[in-house]
Amino acid sequence: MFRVVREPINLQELVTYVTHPSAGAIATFIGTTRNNNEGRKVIALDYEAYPEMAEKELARIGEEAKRNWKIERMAITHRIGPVQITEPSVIIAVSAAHRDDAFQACRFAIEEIKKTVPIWKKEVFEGGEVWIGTQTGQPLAGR
Amino acid sequence: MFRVVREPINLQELVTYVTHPSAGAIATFIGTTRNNNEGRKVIALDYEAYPEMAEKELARIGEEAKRNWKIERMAITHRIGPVQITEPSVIIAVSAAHRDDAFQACRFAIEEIKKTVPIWKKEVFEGGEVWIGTQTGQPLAGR
Amino acid sequence: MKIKVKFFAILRERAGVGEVTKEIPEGSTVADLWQALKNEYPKLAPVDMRLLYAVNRNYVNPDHALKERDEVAFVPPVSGG
Amino acid sequence: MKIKVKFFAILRERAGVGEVTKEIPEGSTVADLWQALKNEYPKLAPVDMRLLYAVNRNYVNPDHALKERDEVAFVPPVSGG
Repeated sequence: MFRVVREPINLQELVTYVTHPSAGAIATFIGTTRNNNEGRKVIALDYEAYPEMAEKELARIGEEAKRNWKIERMAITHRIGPVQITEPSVIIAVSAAHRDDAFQACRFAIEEIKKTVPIWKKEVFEGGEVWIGTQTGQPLAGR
Repeated sequence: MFRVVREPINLQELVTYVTHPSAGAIATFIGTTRNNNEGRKVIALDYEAYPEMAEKELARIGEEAKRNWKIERMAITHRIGPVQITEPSVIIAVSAAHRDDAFQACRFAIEEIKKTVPIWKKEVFEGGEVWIGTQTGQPLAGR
Repeated sequence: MKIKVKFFAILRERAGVGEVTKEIPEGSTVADLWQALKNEYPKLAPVDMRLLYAVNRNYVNPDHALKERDEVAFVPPVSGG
Repeated sequence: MKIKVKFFAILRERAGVGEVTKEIPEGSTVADLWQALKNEYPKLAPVDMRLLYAVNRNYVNPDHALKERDEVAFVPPVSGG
């Protein structure tokens, strides 16, 4: 289940989707909007996507995770539009027989999302706004 | 929030508890009952705890995680009594400004739980039951 | 031939449009299309970021040859998550 | 002196009881208490696992000296998670 949505993401829905009788472990990652970034007071993040390609890339990450680790199921939902402080912008859930595979595949997914999936965040901060990752010569801010 | 409970664990409750305006990342781990273990067909796991000490040890793990990583909040709930296939026996949630701290602290917590927290699982399988970890000379089964 | 072009995020703002149909000569590559677009939308010209190129929702190299009705996206540095 | 003793999991099943109060001499250690309990509950005797000892909900070494009304737990290999 790999989706780009405009509405708030339902964590339990993703976890229910990956729940599996052969799985002893589920790892999840939730990215939330933080109230500060590089000294700026953040008001909200506003996400934009190339939705059709983003969902395709998310599914590709799922396939790659399945090849690299022994996992049962993966689900990723990325939200677009404005995401307020403390709200989730992305949730990843992965189930596996053993916890090591679940953790590693989950970590892999978020790292890949930040590298290849056509989604962009504009940071709205006190005093302005900026597309993260496109400041000239500046590396992408970590989260 | 470090608890040992008899009822099903509410994932969203833990995540809501660790949600924090300064956090950009929440990592969770959910341990679920798997339908098989070392070739045995598992029917359910039945957990027993020394509840007062277990909660104290869980809180100690939280303190140690706070010293080792830059995290905002941690919550751990371990369920005792019978836990059916696919049901969570333990849920850990950790929030942090950055994802690396959240992942590492979450992983640390589950490893520590399996080492030091006075909780025991009896595996009820087709054909018998066994206290995991106490089979003579046998190492503790991984999950 | 007709190509569907998509701009996102900072490029969408610079172009002032999210999607356009562009007529380009047969045999054009993604790099040729990008050059033509920069002539038409001068604000796209500053090369101040690493761009990726997608044709029909797959990443491609700039020398990728285009076909009639391809959907081409110019992808500024992604920052999802 | 009186000590509150707790058994869990496989030890509880072997002892046939989860909690007992045990009278032991002043100056006894955790190891002394364990020896006394093995005499009283012979099924506890087989040393087929690594035991941990907790006094008043903290792990201690077997030479830890006990005090009146201490709560002592014998902790078989844990397997939570």
